[in-house]
Amino acid sequence: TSNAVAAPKTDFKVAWSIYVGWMPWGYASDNGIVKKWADKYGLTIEVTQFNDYVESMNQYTAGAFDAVTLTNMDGLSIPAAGGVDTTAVIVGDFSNGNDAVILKDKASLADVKGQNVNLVEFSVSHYLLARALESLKLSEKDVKVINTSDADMVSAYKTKDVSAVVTWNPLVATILEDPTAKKVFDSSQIPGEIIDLMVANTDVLKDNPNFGKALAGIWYETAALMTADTDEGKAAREAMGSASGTDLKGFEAQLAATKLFDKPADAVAFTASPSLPKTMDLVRNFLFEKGLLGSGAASADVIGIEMPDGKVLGDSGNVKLRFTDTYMKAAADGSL
Amino acid sequence: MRWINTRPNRGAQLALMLLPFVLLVAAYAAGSAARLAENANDKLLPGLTGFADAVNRLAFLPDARTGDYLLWSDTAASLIRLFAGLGISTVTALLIGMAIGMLPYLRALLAPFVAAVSMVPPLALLPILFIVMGLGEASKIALITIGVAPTMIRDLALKALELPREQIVKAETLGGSSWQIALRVVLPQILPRLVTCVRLQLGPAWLFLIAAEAISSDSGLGYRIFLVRRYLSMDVIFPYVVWITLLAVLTNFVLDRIRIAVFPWSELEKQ
Amino acid sequence: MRWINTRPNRGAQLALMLLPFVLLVAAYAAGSAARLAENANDKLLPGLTGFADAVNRLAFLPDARTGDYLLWSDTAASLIRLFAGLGISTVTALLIGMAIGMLPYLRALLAPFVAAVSMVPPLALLPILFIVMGLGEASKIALITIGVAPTMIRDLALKALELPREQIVKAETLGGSSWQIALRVVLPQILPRLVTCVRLQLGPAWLFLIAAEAISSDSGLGYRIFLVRRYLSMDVIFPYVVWITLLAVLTNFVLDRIRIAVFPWSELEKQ
Amino acid sequence: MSELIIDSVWKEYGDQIVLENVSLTVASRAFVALVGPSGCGKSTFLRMLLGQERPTRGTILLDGEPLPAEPGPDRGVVFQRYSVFPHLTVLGNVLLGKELMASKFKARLFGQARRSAIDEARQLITEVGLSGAETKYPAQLSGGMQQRLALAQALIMKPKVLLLDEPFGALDPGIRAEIHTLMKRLWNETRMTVVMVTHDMREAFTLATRVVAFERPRDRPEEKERYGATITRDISIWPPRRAGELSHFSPDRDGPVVLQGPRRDDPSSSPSGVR
Amino acid sequence: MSELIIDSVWKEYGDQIVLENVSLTVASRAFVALVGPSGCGKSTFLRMLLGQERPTRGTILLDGEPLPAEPGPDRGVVFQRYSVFPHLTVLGNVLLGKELMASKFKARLFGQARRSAIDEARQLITEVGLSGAETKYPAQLSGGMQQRLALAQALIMKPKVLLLDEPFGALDPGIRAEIHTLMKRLWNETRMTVVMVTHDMREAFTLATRVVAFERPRDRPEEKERYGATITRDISIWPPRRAGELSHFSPDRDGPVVLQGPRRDDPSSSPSGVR
Ligand SMILES: Nc1ncnc2c1ncn2[C@@H]1O[C@H](COP(=O)(O)OP(=O)(O)OP(=O)(O)O)[C@@H](O)[C@H]1O
Ligand SMILES: Nc1ncnc2c1ncn2[C@@H]1O[C@H](COP(=O)(O)OP(=O)(O)OP(=O)(O)O)[C@@H](O)[C@H]1O
Ligand SMILES: [Mg+2]
Ligand SMILES: [Mg+2]
Repeated sequence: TSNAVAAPKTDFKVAWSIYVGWMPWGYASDNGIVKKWADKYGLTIEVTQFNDYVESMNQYTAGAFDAVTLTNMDGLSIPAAGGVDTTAVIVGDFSNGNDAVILKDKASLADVKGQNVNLVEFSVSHYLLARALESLKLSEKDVKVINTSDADMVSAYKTKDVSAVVTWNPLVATILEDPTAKKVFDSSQIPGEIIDLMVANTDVLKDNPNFGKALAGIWYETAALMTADTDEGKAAREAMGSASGTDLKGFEAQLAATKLFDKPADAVAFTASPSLPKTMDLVRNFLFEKGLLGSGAASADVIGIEMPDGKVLGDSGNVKLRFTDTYMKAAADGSL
Repeated sequence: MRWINTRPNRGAQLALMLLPFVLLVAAYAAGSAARLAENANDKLLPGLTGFADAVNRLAFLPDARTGDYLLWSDTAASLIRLFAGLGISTVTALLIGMAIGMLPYLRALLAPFVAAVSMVPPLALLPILFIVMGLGEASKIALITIGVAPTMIRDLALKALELPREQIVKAETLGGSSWQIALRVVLPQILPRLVTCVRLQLGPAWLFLIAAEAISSDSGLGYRIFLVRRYLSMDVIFPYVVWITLLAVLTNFVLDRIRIAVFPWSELEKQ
Repeated sequence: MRWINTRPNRGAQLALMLLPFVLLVAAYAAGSAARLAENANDKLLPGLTGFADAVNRLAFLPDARTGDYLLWSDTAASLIRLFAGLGISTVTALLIGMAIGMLPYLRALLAPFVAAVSMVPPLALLPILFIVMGLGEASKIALITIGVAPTMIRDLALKALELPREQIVKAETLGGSSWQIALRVVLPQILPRLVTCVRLQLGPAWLFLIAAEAISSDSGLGYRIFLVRRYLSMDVIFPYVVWITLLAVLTNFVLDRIRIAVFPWSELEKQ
Repeated sequence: MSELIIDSVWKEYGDQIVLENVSLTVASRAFVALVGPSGCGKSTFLRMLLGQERPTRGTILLDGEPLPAEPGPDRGVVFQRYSVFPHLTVLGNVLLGKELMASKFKARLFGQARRSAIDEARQLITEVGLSGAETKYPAQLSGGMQQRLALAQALIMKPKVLLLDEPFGALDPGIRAEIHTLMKRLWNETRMTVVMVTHDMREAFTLATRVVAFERPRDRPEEKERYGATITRDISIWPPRRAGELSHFSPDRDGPVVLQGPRRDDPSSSPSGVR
Repeated sequence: MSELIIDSVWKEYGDQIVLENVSLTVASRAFVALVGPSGCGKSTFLRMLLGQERPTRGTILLDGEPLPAEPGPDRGVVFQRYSVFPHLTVLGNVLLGKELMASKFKARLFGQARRSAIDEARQLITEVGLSGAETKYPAQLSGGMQQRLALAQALIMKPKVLLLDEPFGALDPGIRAEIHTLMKRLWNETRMTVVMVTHDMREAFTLATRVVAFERPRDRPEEKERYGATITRDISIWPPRRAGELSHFSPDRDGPVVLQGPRRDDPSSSPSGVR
């Protein structure tokens, strides 16, 4: 946990958890892609798989890992709010239908009013619900949120007392297999707001830019492989499906609801677009309302969020979350 | 003098008792100070003032959203579930355990089954439990019961079996029927053991309660711990853990006092 | 004839023993058939053929990704962790428990602390554990140890204390030092109890193992259960649960045989 | 009447023959002492009289009727240990039999019925010399007091037959002598047949009207399993003792009086407890 | 030499005075029987001789030296129960003392040292009549055999003083008589002073050279806490017995021989076990 130490560091630890947009990390680790890129820069990179997403972020925040996969929202509320200056090295994808509001036996989002809604409190599902309610000019007061662990969401849906859930894939797909389940809102209606990132500790990255480059190299090689319409690509998708507990078909269905940035240029464009500051503004206001930017936070501005162009959203004296296109651009330029 | 024969006096005993706790707090304070020096916002080991703030906020200021005093509403919610679960387990264990211990037919029928069930990891069966019991209080109480009752049943059955055969025969010569012997000879002698048995199961019961609350809930000590775990708010988690431990230690102590008060003979027997 | 005096013969006993298991399977089959009739794709209660498929796939076909036979590789991974955790707990409990039981100074120092620690819910402290121990096998083994050792320590300390004072005095008159008495009088009499103690902690140990595997792992029985839980793949979960139960029952049985074989006198004493 | 007829009884446990062809007729109001080496089957024989076990072969008749297959209120028992209930006070222990007989479901007495049962119980408690200890629990009594309590508890049932399995074996001699006096008196005053197992010859000859010895005629190790014990001696005491007729001999007090010696710290020991 | 001098010893537990001003000189090779009512402090007195407890006031000297504050190999002990180790065989139990004395860390003997210790142990086992049972565990022995084993275990240490706390109280009379014979012989043959607590007057007078009685002079309940017990009688046996000089009287065998009676099913009981 040598945040401030500038001594040359060659051993890095990366944590990832099981989610469709992050499966490539496991595949890359299993198939030598990680080692190949690490060797290229004279590093060793240890990739650790988590079953439990929250724990992976906690471990990163506590300093046990140099990089971790998480969403833009959790990046702000967990490591950044926890004082760990964090940089998004890779914008891997955004959820384009992977997160959804599902009602039982009701076809319209408006029916959610007055219901108990089961979701993982303070997660992107919570955010999605808030955005869905906003689209109806409702607020969270109009429903009752019940915290429910993601691992048990599917069986929770099957019980009588659950009538509305908000969750993500593969849980969405599994729940929708039930004929009573109707998807009434999903993340494709708020495109680009739920972003899956690979973030790294800013200090570590500053001292060891090669680490960022290696991560970018790993990601784009794997992404290209898995999206290829070849036998190799299919084998990669099948392996990722199996690792996430499903099969090829299930995995491809999840992939279809994900806007994967397999080409670095697309990711660079997305990161530089003016929609990102807008999204982050929505996100930080949501988090502030929920009291998740630290108990002493006076406004949503307490934490600074730096955009690739150097503009800062919020307190520029306390920048803790940074978006950069340095590494993705290097990949796009072929200069890795 | 041999080590086994040297005894601390009263004062030394008290000092020794407190020592590990003091050391633990000191070690924590040192670790916390070191981490906070590196990152003033570190959440893993907050300083003691951090705890004071969090405890103050949770225990003495109303929550902005619900207006509840969270620590107390969480405690109430958890204790109700805990005691409901333990209560049901206790009654079940008493009835089934006594029956298994006393009736050879029932013993043949149930003893192996209960032994097998007591080895089933209940956490793995949660989905089924939810479907059957719903997501409300029932399934939380059921999880505690399923986790705790088989062990209690086995323990009580064993205790009922261990009653000297002579006592049962003696009761028969006093004209006792099976029912009367159960009521007047076996039950009263098993009750003190039942209390001890509940005390031994307090740890596991809390464990299952926390697991159940982690899964689906909107209040409770376990709910709060798992909710704030998302933000690594150890300033809340540590006080909650200490509070749970205190509650458990206290319950343990009170139950033992109750046993001694209600069944004075069980204390005499020990000596 | 009073109910307490009627005994089933050997055949009836066997039949009675099997009955609840048969009933359980039958109830399951009926429930499954009912749900499948309603929705042929129902995942909650798969039919028996569903189980057969899943077991065949997991146990006898190599995994597409790793080439492992998952059931066996998961079992190996879990058992290594389980026995490592239990092994460390056993040694710790033996050393500390015996020391607490024998030495009044150490008892004053540690007994209250261990009692308090045994009431701490270990699951709430997982983040700390992972930071301190890393995410490899160490932290999983540590969780089992933390969950299981305090209870074992208390149990063994109690057992050491329960040894009749007369025996210790007798050993002193035979010229025994503290060390010699520990080695030749206390230790051998505690060992059989230690085995029993491990048997009692098998259930909790599996629980903690599953909880640890649920959080960070890439193999193990608990890992698999939590991985496929997202898809409600009860066709995998049920066989895994049954398998865990079987392993636990078997371990329990083997440990008891070992105790009887190694410490024959402990079996004589009982009668 | 309470005559016991044991007719060619055998008892086997698996392959092991414990008792072989035992026949014995115990007259009504007799006091039979059963002696014999350890492990020869005395307790087993008593358990059969009690109904706790059944003979493998042969019959046992009580007043001409076959013995019920279970222990019941017509046969009282006092064991060497565990004969009183640790969770009941002295009074509760003696009352229990009355309560079980009178109240089928609650197994408790209330009101007038309870008061009269208590009176009866107190009287018995006084008779066995435990008055004053009514509210104590067995753990607060000495061994001798516990056995006297067990006697009172059995006697309140007015059993036809009283069976005693080494009831005084764990007591020390002073206490034992006191209890012998009590036992003699109770046997004289109540209408029951007594069968007592004992290891103590002196006790047997002090109390009994008849001493019956069990022994294994063939006792080599390799024969032990194959042959059971049977009655080898059957001695009637002379001059004959008869229940109700006060004997002119006071029970032997375990040896000469040597010094005005140790008294028990036991509130209810008879004031004449001098050995 | 092994002379015990107890000089004005008091023992209090908190407010309760158990022993009050006890003074006694026990000559080397004496056999003192300690009698007295239950709870008067006999065991407490013995525990003080053993070093397990310390007097509140007063001194105890062994051969002129103050007693060590802990039990040690110069004073052997046999309690009424729990005197042998259940996890060791008969041989293991007797060997243990040798092993503890000879091997400081391993507390085990090997090779030649072990063989010679075993020889010695076997000889003692034979002397107490347990030969043949060397490989048995205590749970497989009768009560009498266990107490003989405890004796052998204590004797292998060749203690200066042997302390016995009701060692034969739990045995039945036949067995007790056998053990008395053994005890007499051992006392005659080994060079030790014996102090034995007993409840049994007959036993005291059968074995001892001197009988000492403890009693509380003031025994009213309200005084019990405030005054302790002390020596009230001190009787030397006549004709005097002396260790090493075989007495012309054989120990009393607990009453008249009445019938060629019960033998224990106990392989090593002496063949003359007739009462
Ligand atoms: N339930 C049983 N199953 C098998 N064998 C038994 C059983 N009960 C007693 N025995 C055997 O029967 C024999 C007689 O036992 P019992 O207890 O009747 O002897 P005892 O004469 O009362 O001896 P003691 O004087 O030691 O009390 C013993 O060898 C014993 O092992
Ligand atoms: N450790 C102790 N703490 C307090 N009181 C004690 C302790 N040990 C013994 N006593 C008290 O000292 C008194 C004498 O006890 P002790 O055991 O010496 O009697 P005893 O003569 O051996 O009796 P018994 O014949 O029943 O064995 C009793 O009143 C007992 O309650
Ligand atoms: Mg018997
Ligand atoms: Mg004593």
